[in-house]
Amino acid sequence: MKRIFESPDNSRLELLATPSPGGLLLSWSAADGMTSMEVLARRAPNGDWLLEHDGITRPALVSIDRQSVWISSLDAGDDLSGTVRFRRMETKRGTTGVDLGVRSPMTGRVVAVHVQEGDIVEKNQPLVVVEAMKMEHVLRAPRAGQVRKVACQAGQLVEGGAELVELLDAVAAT
Amino acid sequence: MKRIFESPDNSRLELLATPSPGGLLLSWSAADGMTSMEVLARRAPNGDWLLEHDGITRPALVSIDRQSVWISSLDAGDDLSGTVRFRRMETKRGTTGVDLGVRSPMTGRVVAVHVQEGDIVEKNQPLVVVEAMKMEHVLRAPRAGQVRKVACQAGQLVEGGAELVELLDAVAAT
Amino acid sequence: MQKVLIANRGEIAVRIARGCRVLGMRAVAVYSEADALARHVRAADEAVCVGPAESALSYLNVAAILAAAKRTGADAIHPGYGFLSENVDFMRAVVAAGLTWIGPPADAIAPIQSKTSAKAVAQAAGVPTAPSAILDDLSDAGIEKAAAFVGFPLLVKPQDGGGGKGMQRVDRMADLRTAVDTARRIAKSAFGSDKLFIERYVEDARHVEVQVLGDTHGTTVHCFERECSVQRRHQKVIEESPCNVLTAVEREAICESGRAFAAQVGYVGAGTVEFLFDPQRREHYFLEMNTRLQVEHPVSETVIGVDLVVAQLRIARGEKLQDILAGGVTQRGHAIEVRVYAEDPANGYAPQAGTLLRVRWPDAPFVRVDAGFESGDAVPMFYDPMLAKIIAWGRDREEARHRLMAALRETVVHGVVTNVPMLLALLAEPAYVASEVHTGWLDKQYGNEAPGMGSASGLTAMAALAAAGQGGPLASNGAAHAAIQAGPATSDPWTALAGWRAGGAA
Amino acid sequence: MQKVLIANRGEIAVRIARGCRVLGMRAVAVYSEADALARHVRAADEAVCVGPAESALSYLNVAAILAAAKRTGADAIHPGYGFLSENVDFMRAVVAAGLTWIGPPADAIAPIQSKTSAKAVAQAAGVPTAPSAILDDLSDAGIEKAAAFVGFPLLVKPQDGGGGKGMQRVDRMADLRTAVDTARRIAKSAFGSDKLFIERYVEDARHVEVQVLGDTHGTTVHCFERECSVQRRHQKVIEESPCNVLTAVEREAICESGRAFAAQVGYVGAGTVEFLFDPQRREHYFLEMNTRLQVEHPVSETVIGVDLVVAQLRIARGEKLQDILAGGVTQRGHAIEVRVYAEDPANGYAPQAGTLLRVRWPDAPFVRVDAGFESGDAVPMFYDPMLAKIIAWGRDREEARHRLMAALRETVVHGVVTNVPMLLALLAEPAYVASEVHTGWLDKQYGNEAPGMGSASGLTAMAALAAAGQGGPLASNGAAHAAIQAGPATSDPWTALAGWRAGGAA
Repeated sequence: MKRIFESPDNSRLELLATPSPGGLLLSWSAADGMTSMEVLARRAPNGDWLLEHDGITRPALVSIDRQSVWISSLDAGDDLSGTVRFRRMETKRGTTGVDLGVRSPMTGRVVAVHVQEGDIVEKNQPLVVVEAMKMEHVLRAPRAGQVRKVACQAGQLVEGGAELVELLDAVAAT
Repeated sequence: MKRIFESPDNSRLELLATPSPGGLLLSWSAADGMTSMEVLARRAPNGDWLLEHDGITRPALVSIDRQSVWISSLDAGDDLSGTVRFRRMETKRGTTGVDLGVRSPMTGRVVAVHVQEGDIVEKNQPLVVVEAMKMEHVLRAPRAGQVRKVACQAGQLVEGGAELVELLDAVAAT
Repeated sequence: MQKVLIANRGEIAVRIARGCRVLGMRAVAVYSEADALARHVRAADEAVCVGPAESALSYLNVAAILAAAKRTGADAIHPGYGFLSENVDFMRAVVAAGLTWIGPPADAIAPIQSKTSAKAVAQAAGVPTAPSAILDDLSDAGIEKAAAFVGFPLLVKPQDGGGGKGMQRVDRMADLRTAVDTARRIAKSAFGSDKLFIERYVEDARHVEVQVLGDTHGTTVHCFERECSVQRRHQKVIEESPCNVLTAVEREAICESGRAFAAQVGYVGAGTVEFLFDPQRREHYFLEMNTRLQVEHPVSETVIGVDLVVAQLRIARGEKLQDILAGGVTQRGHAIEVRVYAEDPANGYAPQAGTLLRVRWPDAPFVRVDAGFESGDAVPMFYDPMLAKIIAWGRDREEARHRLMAALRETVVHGVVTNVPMLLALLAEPAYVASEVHTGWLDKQYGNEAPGMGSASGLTAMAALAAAGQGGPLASNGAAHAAIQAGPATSDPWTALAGWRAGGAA
Repeated sequence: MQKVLIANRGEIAVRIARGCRVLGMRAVAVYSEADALARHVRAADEAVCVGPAESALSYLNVAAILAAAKRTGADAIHPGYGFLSENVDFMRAVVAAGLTWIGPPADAIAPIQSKTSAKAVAQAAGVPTAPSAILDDLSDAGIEKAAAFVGFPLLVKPQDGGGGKGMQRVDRMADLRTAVDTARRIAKSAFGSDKLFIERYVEDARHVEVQVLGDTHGTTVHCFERECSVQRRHQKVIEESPCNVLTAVEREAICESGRAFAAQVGYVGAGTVEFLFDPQRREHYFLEMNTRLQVEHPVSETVIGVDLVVAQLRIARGEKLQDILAGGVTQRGHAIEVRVYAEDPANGYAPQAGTLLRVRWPDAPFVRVDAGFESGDAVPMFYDPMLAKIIAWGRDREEARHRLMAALRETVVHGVVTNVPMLLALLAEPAYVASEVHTGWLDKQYGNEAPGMGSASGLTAMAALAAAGQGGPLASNGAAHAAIQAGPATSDPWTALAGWRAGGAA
């Protein structure tokens, strides 16, 4: 029932959830030893969450898809402002280095693939071009490395977030 | 896959439904021998139904609860206007007569029960008083008959539509 | 003022929260246990539970509401309408707790809470009142003398009552004694006081009310009038603005009466001065003042272009009306509001409670919906069954009326029976179209029964009914469903539909 | 006119259907296979599939659209904006099929479809135009002579283009040759014609456009102006009305120019005459006329109190403007519109397609939302990624701006990244607040990157993230769920959340 998260400021969080009458009893503590807290979570018929802590209830909207958790709150304060997307962590630790997935920023059609497996690429080197709604978007290498896998081909339709190229980190590759 | 309905004008309808790619293939015929028709039903993400017949799609909203099916359509024409509620048929055919269920018109609290099992009642005789939102509502006998069962007691909370008294039809009871 | 606690529920709590946000203020909701998941809780920044379902223990629980303000650090309280909104003791407790009361000062409204003393204030302000007399001498001679002064037909009214309770029309002297005795009995049991007065009864009277605003700097203005003559047993059903039977001169006179009354009591905030308008004599008579935001405030907002909740908040923080209403206030076009109730007009208007399996409110330009509920929400049996107000604006009354009817035809509520079909029928009644209605019209027209639900036959209805069987287990969840990949049905699509028959009202 | 076919999709198709209903007309939608379940289909009375996802085969498929009208018995066609709305061949085909075209007559607009001939019409109507010259002599001497007449800085523009494509600013004679050669190449490939002209470039120009209406009885009126200076690469992002840098005299002059241009061409229906306003010289120059309903029409509707779609329909059935606009047209208050796009401003504004897991549009008095999507809907990759327009009204510009920001803070879109955070940041930019923007401002301010999503930390965020695990199998359905009786979880609530980390933009 315990899960570890990386928060937006990259600190580590431990979260615990226990079923409870009327909802879910939650508690968490930051890794730096902060006091843990308890929250009672209730779900409204429209899917909104109502999170009660210390006698005060705050609404929050949460959605989940294959790749992300989306969270929004009206509470425009210190806590959560606007809509935030938490992405699934995809880093795989191999023996030869760290894999980096280069993902399509949008659902669209692959119009060009500029690399193939094994290529050594510079940071910012164009890898793939994706087109949607008449607009082309060039995917570039986030850092220097080696192409481990090309998971698409020209003409193919791809979903937003789909991994198109896997890179092996240059530091690890050399 | 075939079901029989009583339509609002009390005529008999036979309906057939067959799963089909992309939706549901429907057909029906009135008991008087009318031509049957085919409809392709698709469901939108928000729950609306899109009903396609003869190349024309019409939207409809449908909800189901324990007692009713609720149907609405924008099509303000000959077909379906506003919101219509189809109720579950509750008539039971016994050996000694026809049972009539007297139901609470609203969720509320029973404040008085004026009859008990076996009582002979006149048409319009008060049976039960239900209160909700500061308003009292007197349930009266829909016709003369005998009380077969009293399914509530004073002080009890009841749901809208709950059967509070079962009557045996006077014609059958005598 | 940074954070406003809203001591209310339903649509008005949602609407007030929206007003707070325009000014960058946070909104705190309170809720009873029955409303833990309610829409007004979801629309607030923060919310606090103030007690069990019964209003007396939650929404009327002064101690719990003040504690909620303290806990959340709210620095002001908006009462909405109903509940504690006109409770002088609550106002005083709020101020004593160091919080800002968003409404009139208790001292201003205490003198006008009784009908008779309010009438005296009206007379002092030069505002016309219907001929009336207090029944202090209850001997036959005494009541006959009073009646001779007022004239017939007349109304016997409790001095401390409201909502029409105990009120009786008397057409001739011979019926007066009985009416007075009955009214005393009812007044005693309903209001704890059997004091009565009599007042001239106005035939075919129209209910016209004037929106007023007062600031803390001594300025009082009117924001024109509304007409609310379509009432069922003194409950407003359709409201509109402007009142289109008034001439410009009559409008000016009645609006000035409203302003003068408010000025007389030193009113602060938003209030409404109610009048009867006699369409034969072309005269208006003071009725009473409602010292809060009204249910029907949106028709004024729409026509005059003033956000009355924002105005209330700005007045409460000490701003001047000359700034809040800079550029002046004028009427443009016509607005009509209907109140959508969970009630069954075809069945004695029985209030309905239950789960809203599906709700679709209208959504169109120049249409405003102030709703307290959406798909899936529960309508508890403990509170007023109003689900929403739908307001349509038009360049003229006919455009507004057509737009409102189009909006109502788009309105869908599944799970409880509503008065939507009745509202549609009312808006199409020739007397309503011709604006020839009065406060007794609806009761005469529809009595205790009115149009219920629609009818169904033919292709779309049958196909929809059949499609319902396709809902499968999802359908019993009772709200909007995700069925993005509604593949072919694997089980008998009819299972859920065995043994149904068509039927109208419950 | 009893039944109107709407040859469009998305929010504008929904909005036009609403307009039809006010007049008691039925609305017929058309849809591509990608839009079979789309909101504009659900909002119509009837709908017909007109082809596959690609616009060229569906929404631009004239034969299929006319067949759909015939099949459903529609007697009129409203084209919306984009797609076939300004296609003269389509207009002629509609009329030839015996249907009413809801828009200007083809003969009126054919002469103004090219920029240069439109400019000639403007000059004939006495409407100011920026100094310009047609580049017919493309020799060095020829272009130098033309440039000397126009002066620097100047713009090289394709004669038959639009959307800023091929348009280039030139500051000195030395750069002119290259610019002309480039522009010809781009114009040839984009518009099939390499004809160019040059025009004076206005520094810090503001985009001001005038809404006009013409009836079939020879009357042409203006409905005041809008300002749309906040543009990203010539795409409007924020629009408002009135334009608050104009004096009353300047407003009257520019609005009269718009009216005069429309009258000159015998315009019928709703149209927009676009101008550049030079804030230094205090002059306006004719730009072009858009012969359709504009995306930003709601800001005008809100301020002038005229339903422009209803006006279009009434004009099309032969009514007179003196009846449609009885009582005259005036501006009241201020309205601002933002366009909500499925795009990622922090990532080169890449358009986003996908499923809208959850949408909550704002819902508040004096806020209007024209949306084409709701929770659960798919945003296909084939069309313009605009999800909705949000329009807020206020008594003055500051009230409108604050109300719009409050509305945007309430706006939630899950499933695709949107420009909502960027819109909020823009509305708070000091230059925007001071109304010191021009058509190049946004590109200068945010270039190819702009604020992305919000940030999260602390209690509410963590609790919400944790609560997500509770969604269980329902959560993967992707829309609003029914969980009225959300009992205790029976399985590990964290299962769905293994291995997530926080991250901003994609």
